[in-house]
Amino acid sequence: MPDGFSAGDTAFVLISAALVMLMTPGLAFFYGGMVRVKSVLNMLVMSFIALGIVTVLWVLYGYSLSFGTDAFHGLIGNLDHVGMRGIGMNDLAGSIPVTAFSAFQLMFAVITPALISGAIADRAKFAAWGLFVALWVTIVYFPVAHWVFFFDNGHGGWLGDRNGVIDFAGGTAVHINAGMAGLALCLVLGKRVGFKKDPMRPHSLPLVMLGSGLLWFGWFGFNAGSALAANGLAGMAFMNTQIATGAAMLGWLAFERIKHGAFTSLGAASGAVAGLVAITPACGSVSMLGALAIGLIAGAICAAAISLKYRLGFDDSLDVVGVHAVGGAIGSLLIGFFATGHVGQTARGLFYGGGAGQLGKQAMGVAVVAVYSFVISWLLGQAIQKTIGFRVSEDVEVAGIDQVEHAESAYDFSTVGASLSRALSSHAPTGSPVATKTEVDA
Amino acid sequence: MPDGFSAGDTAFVLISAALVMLMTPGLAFFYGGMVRVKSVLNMLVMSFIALGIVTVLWVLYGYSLSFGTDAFHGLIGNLDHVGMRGIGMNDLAGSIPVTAFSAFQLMFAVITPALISGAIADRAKFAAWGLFVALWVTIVYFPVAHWVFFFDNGHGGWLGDRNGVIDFAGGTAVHINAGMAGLALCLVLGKRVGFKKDPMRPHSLPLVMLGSGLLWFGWFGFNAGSALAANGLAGMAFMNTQIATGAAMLGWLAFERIKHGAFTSLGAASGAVAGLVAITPACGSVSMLGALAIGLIAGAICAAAISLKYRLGFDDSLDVVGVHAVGGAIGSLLIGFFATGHVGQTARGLFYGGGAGQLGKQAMGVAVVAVYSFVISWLLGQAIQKTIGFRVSEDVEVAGIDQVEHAESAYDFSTVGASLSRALSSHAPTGSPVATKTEVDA
Amino acid sequence: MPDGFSAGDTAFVLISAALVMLMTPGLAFFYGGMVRVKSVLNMLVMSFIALGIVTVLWVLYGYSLSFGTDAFHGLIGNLDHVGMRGIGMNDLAGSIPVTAFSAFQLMFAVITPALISGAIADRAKFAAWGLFVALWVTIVYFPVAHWVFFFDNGHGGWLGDRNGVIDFAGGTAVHINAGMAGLALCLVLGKRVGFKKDPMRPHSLPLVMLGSGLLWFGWFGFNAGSALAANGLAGMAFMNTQIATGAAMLGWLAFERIKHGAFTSLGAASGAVAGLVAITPACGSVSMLGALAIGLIAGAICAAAISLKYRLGFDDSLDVVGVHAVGGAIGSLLIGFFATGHVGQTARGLFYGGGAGQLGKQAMGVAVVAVYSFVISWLLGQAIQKTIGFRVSEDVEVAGIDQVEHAESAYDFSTVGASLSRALSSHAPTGSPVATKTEVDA
Amino acid sequence: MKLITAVIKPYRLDAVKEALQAFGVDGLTVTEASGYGRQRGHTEVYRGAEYTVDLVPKIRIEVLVEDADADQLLDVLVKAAWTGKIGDGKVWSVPVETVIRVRTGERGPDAL
Amino acid sequence: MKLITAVIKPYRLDAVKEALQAFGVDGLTVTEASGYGRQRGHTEVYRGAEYTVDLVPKIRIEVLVEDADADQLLDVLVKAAWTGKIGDGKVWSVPVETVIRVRTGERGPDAL
Amino acid sequence: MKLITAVIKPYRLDAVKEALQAFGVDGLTVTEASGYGRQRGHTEVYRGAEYTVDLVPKIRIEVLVEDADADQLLDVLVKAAWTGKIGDGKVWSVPVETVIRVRTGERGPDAL
Ligand SMILES: Nc1ncnc2c1ncn2[C@@H]1O[C@H](COP(=O)(O)OP(=O)(O)O)[C@@H](O)[C@H]1O
Ligand SMILES: Nc1ncnc2c1ncn2[C@@H]1O[C@H](COP(=O)(O)OP(=O)(O)O)[C@@H](O)[C@H]1O
Ligand SMILES: Nc1ncnc2c1ncn2[C@@H]1O[C@H](COP(=O)(O)OP(=O)(O)O)[C@@H](O)[C@H]1O
Repeated sequence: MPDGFSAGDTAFVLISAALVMLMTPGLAFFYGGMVRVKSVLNMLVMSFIALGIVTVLWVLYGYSLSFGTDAFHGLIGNLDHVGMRGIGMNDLAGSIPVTAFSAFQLMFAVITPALISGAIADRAKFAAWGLFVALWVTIVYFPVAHWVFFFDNGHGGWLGDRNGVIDFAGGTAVHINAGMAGLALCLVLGKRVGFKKDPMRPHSLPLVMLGSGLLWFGWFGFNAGSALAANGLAGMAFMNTQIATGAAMLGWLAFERIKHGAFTSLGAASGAVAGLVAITPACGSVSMLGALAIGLIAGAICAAAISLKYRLGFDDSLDVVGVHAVGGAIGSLLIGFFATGHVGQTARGLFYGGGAGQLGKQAMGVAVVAVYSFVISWLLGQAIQKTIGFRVSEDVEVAGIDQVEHAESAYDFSTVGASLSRALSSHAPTGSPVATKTEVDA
Repeated sequence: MPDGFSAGDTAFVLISAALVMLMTPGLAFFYGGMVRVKSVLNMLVMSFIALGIVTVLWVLYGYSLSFGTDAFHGLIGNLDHVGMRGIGMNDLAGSIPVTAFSAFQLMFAVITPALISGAIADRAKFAAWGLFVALWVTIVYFPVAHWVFFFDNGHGGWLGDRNGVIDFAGGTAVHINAGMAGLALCLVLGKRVGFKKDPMRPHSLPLVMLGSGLLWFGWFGFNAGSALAANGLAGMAFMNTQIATGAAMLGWLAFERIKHGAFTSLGAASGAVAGLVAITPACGSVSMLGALAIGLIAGAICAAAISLKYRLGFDDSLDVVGVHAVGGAIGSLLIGFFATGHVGQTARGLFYGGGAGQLGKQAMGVAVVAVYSFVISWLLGQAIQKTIGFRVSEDVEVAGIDQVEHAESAYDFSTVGASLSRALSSHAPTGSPVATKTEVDA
Repeated sequence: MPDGFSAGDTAFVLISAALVMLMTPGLAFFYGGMVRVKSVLNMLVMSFIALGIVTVLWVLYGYSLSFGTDAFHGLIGNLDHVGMRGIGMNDLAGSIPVTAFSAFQLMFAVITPALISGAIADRAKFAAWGLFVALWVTIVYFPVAHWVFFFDNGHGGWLGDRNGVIDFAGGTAVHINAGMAGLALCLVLGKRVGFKKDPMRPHSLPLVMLGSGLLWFGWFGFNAGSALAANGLAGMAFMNTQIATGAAMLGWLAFERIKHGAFTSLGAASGAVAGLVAITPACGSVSMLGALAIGLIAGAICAAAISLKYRLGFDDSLDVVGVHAVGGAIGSLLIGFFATGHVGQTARGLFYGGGAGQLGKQAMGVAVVAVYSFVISWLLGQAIQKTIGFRVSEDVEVAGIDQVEHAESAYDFSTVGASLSRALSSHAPTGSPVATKTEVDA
Repeated sequence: MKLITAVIKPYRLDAVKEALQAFGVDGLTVTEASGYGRQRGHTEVYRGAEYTVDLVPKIRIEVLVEDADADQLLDVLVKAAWTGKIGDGKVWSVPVETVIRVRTGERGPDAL
Repeated sequence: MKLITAVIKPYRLDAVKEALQAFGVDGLTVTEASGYGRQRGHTEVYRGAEYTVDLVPKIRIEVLVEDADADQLLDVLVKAAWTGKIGDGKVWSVPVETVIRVRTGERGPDAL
Repeated sequence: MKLITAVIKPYRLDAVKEALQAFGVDGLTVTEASGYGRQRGHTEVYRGAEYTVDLVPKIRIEVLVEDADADQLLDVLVKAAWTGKIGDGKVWSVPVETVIRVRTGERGPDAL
């Protein structure tokens, strides 16, 4: 391997990439457990399909748009690496192979659109969702990743490299971005049938906990891996991630206990995710006590934020806005207060004698990404809705989207299962489709 | 990074820390699958909450008490690192950043109290449990970790560093410690309603298997990671872990087959965990054939040990004593027989010509931790029971602790779910609590 | 550590070994979700038991047979390392400890027989299965691993080292091997009661998705870890794995949509696995666009291949043949077209100006392993069937194998569970077995 | 007394419960059921094969009432369960000889 | 009209459905049930203790029929459910006063 | 013959089974049900909103008996199911015309 290469760093980043990959299934279970039993599979596949679509687009042009040499004042990368052209097996990015860097960054591009899906649970046509994912990563994620994550000594992305907005691991590019897109889409698609009337209880809270456990685990790759090296900064980001997450769980549970009189498992899971989100941008610039404060604040505020949807009347079904947009903004802004100047960056926040300068930059970063994501996502959503249609019919929604869009049901626990349905004798050998249903069950 | 730093070791320890973190959710599923459907969430959250509480206490003072410079003859660390004071991003512990070491050790402190929870499934007030966790890690875990894990050239912890008790990855500090605390608590809280009469079958054995799979996976971080470097010792610990675990699964299944005539999936899962527990103290000092022997022995003995509770009449609900206390003791004592002197340590066991010396030390380690943990845990349990109350009422237990303590139910598989309950129209916008139930369901 | 040692590589391979270990539980869930509720546990334990049996045999003689110095013209290793004799803690294999290499390879030996189990779901006696696993790894897997994976400068295995068959991570040794053994066994055992008549729907598609998520995650260890170093080749293998998997998911879903009019979650999960299988042999020799092509091709062809069993009338219950044998063959043969000569190997495929030479070698490798595995597996299966019996009785199959072979049921979701069965008062203290059932439930 | 049994579409349960309450009947027993009738089920696809699931989820309600209330209650029930689409279900009534409230041992109309 | 209730072995449901259809009865309502009788359950082992699960899974079928068809239908049903092994179950019939089809409001035989 | 149906608290099932066995009745059919009545359900919290779950889990038991045994059996059943707390449930009986044991084709009392 060429000079400057580090096997230790490479091992760390490759394993981190695998951890981040696992977050997408983790997210699928986190979301999938929260929906009703009739739309579990749809929720799961909305995340899994991002692993397919975004991976292919990344190879074709996504990597190049995000991390190709800057083509236009920090707005977008050039097309030099289309089809991964010009990337040799042993070429380096810092101390690691470009392939490893590219794999790590790909996993971020995969999970970001998957995060959006929670806002429109139970009611999106699957083909329309696939199209949205493809368009959205192209027009929104790849450019924004360039703005925030592409560093080239001041010739890189305009937010991060040129204007000093700190986002260590994706508070803006990933979480605010996905959260605002979720808001836009749930406005485009409208409320679920029965919103505010039916309870729509999670069909499996253990599945939610599994999802949150896998997310927490994978997030160490997301945050510590963003150091792109196995060093002290990675260690600090790791500790900060753990601390903020634990604290946010406590913050959310405390809020709930005070407001509703009970600690819920969904609160524990959601609090953890809120903490993970909030520390994401900040884990490379704050102290461990700073991480503790950020976690507590994010847990309590996100717990409060999720009831906004009832008050304002938008059906952000699984609280993508309340957790990801709000949590991402909290974390990004609190850097302006808690950055010590001694961790990964030299910029200091208000509480460490740095004045309001960094806070201003952070606010700009938050605002730019939020507005850009919301506007483009809303336009994309409308365009799809007006053309091929984005929302399923009410009949389908009531009967269950799994049955109609995926021709499956999630579970069959009946010990008498074999008998409760009947196979057509003509089924597979000929492949001739059976007469389609005359009416949707309801 | 300073001299002596190794990126490879850092990568290994950080990823190992992530693996150990995953063990706590893994444990939650292992335990959660074993309880009845009415207390699944309680069981899960009892583990998850440890991730919150212990993480926060670790940052505040736990790390300092456990790994601060010895303050009192090997009994406890000093307060120099309260609030993680004085820990710079690039400071080293051996060849890795202190932050990485601290993250790794934190995960041990998290899972240890979580292990206890299985002994008192279905019947502990959640707030009381949280309080117990906070007190227990402070008075029991942090000191014991200092005794066993803090090395400082003979000025460290009194059991490990000063008296040569071998505990590579936590057979005493983690497993015997948790197991004896479990025994104490289940004596304090008393038996479940219906103990020895109702079957109390596991509500989901696949969830149990998932838990054991994640535990097995994470345990490689636990044991191999305890080498604190990616070297031959780590490789040996890794192999020994795998071997003992596989062998213990076979040992347990063989016992079951002989005694009950069937191989059970719960036996496979439990046998694996018993092997993991037993090899934990020993994986750094025995040969691969030694590990095989330890696994087989531990599997069979733990399989036999779990029926003790019926004979002696204590309701250690999920067999924390039979698996963790017994398994930890087996592994710790067998070092006295199987230590080769050629792996991580030079001390030899009885079978390798080392005489009974090491066995004596091991027996002392086991006894000291067992007695200390049992006595203090019993006192803590009593104190909580006498003040805020530790056990829920019989009505709550019969109706199900999830419903009452967490205001949730784990699953809602009904395709008709939306209709089987009714949302109050006044629910979220105002946040006004609905009239509380007039009577608990039973 | 000795010269040539790399902590970074060691960290990478050890963690990769842990990832590969997790694939076996992952596979258990993938398969377990697909069977009916009455045979879930049997399916899970068929995989888990491989972790027990193969691990023990590996230590006793498996490692030596597979990776001991060649004993007979590339056919088998010698017995120098029986009982892991002669393997010191700090001995190296390349840049990593032999223990780490051995742990990594062990995990391959574990998952290969587990893969077979899907072909004979719901109908194999558990003890017979255990016996089969022990015999099969001894007579089939250990030798084939030697042929394919043991390199010793031309004195190693006859397929890989001596004849240049490329198999980076196990397309032949693992997947074709297991797939053909699955075919043989399902012929020996015969069809399930109700095959082609009852739907036999998956009892839990979320469990299938969980399995596929864990498999995908673990497979990064399988493929990238096969570089045995954290370097550019590992990075390339990692990216290729992700790309082919994502593309295969899309290929499978597209096929399904065209043929059946719906995208299924089972298709997404199966497509991902097909892609993982196909890229396994090829990930060290093709470009990223090559990986894209291999994935798309494998996804679509495997989706078509699984209906062969209905046409030809063999009951390969969970499609081990259609996914593993077919997918493994596709990947192995496509190396003959797509090998660039610039990645891990210098051999070029047809599309890169290398002529048909490599394709011929690949075809030989595929054929040799397929025939050997099929023949020996069939003979082993027959021998077991004729002696202790391999298949359960029809009564047992209808009642459910979990109940009879494992004396358990997978789930008990009834809120009234405690009452739906009755514990005998005499149960544990005496250990006296209750009167056994007079008739199996049906 | 009569035992009135209704097999209805699951999402009408709320409406039925409310209607019965308005009518003055406060107790009922519910079981999950599956129905087979003119309403067809749906098609599922598993591993390259298609299946028809012909049983449709239904809710089965039992209400015990006094003879005098039975007819009116039938009307109330049918009205609340009605959607007008195929598969709305059936309601039937059967004469009951004895009804006992377990808690108090009351018999007959008092037990309702 | 009559309400015929049958408690049968789960895997006979298909046969029963087909037999009823052949007989001309197209609707039925199914619930999952557990039965306790001469057929014994099975033994389960959990953590070193054995338990008997004495309730056996059954399928409970309800069919409403006209009086004239009742006897013949009983025969058809019993024949289709029969395996000859212990635990085959019971079939019974009860007189019904009113039957209403919710969708149309039809009453009596027309509602079937 | 009579069909006796009881809706009881789940955890009384064991006691009921034992009482019936002592009384000499060896068969019964059980379904899981939910009840709505004076006994209130409970409150659940999901994502910042509270819901009442007003249906309470119940066990529904059916026993076929000879006319002569019916009254006594009602008493036995009520006694075994009794806890004295609200929600103990209802027991009712309905006349049955025919009972057939599927396995043997026996009819009437012999079929029980
Ligand atoms: N003869 C019958 N006996 C018992 N239940 C019936 C009968 N016919 C229909 N049902 C029940 O009524 C439900 C609705 O019947 P269906 O024929 O689908 O629609 P509709 O009543 O609107 O004509 C069925 O799903 C089934 O549960
Ligand atoms: N007295 C009864 N009342 C109600 N259901 C009964 C009665 N006896 C038996 N059953 C039902 O019939 C099923 C079969 O009865 P069982 O005695 O096991 O076999 P068989 O009917 O072949 O003699 C039982 O599982 C139960 O559901
Ligand atoms: N009118 C009714 N018809 C059918 N079932 C009823 C009726 N009233 C009550 N039940 C059943 O009886 C159960 C107990 O009734 P409830 O009013 O809660 O208590 P109690 O019987 O002690 O007064 C209910 O959960 C329900 O299942």
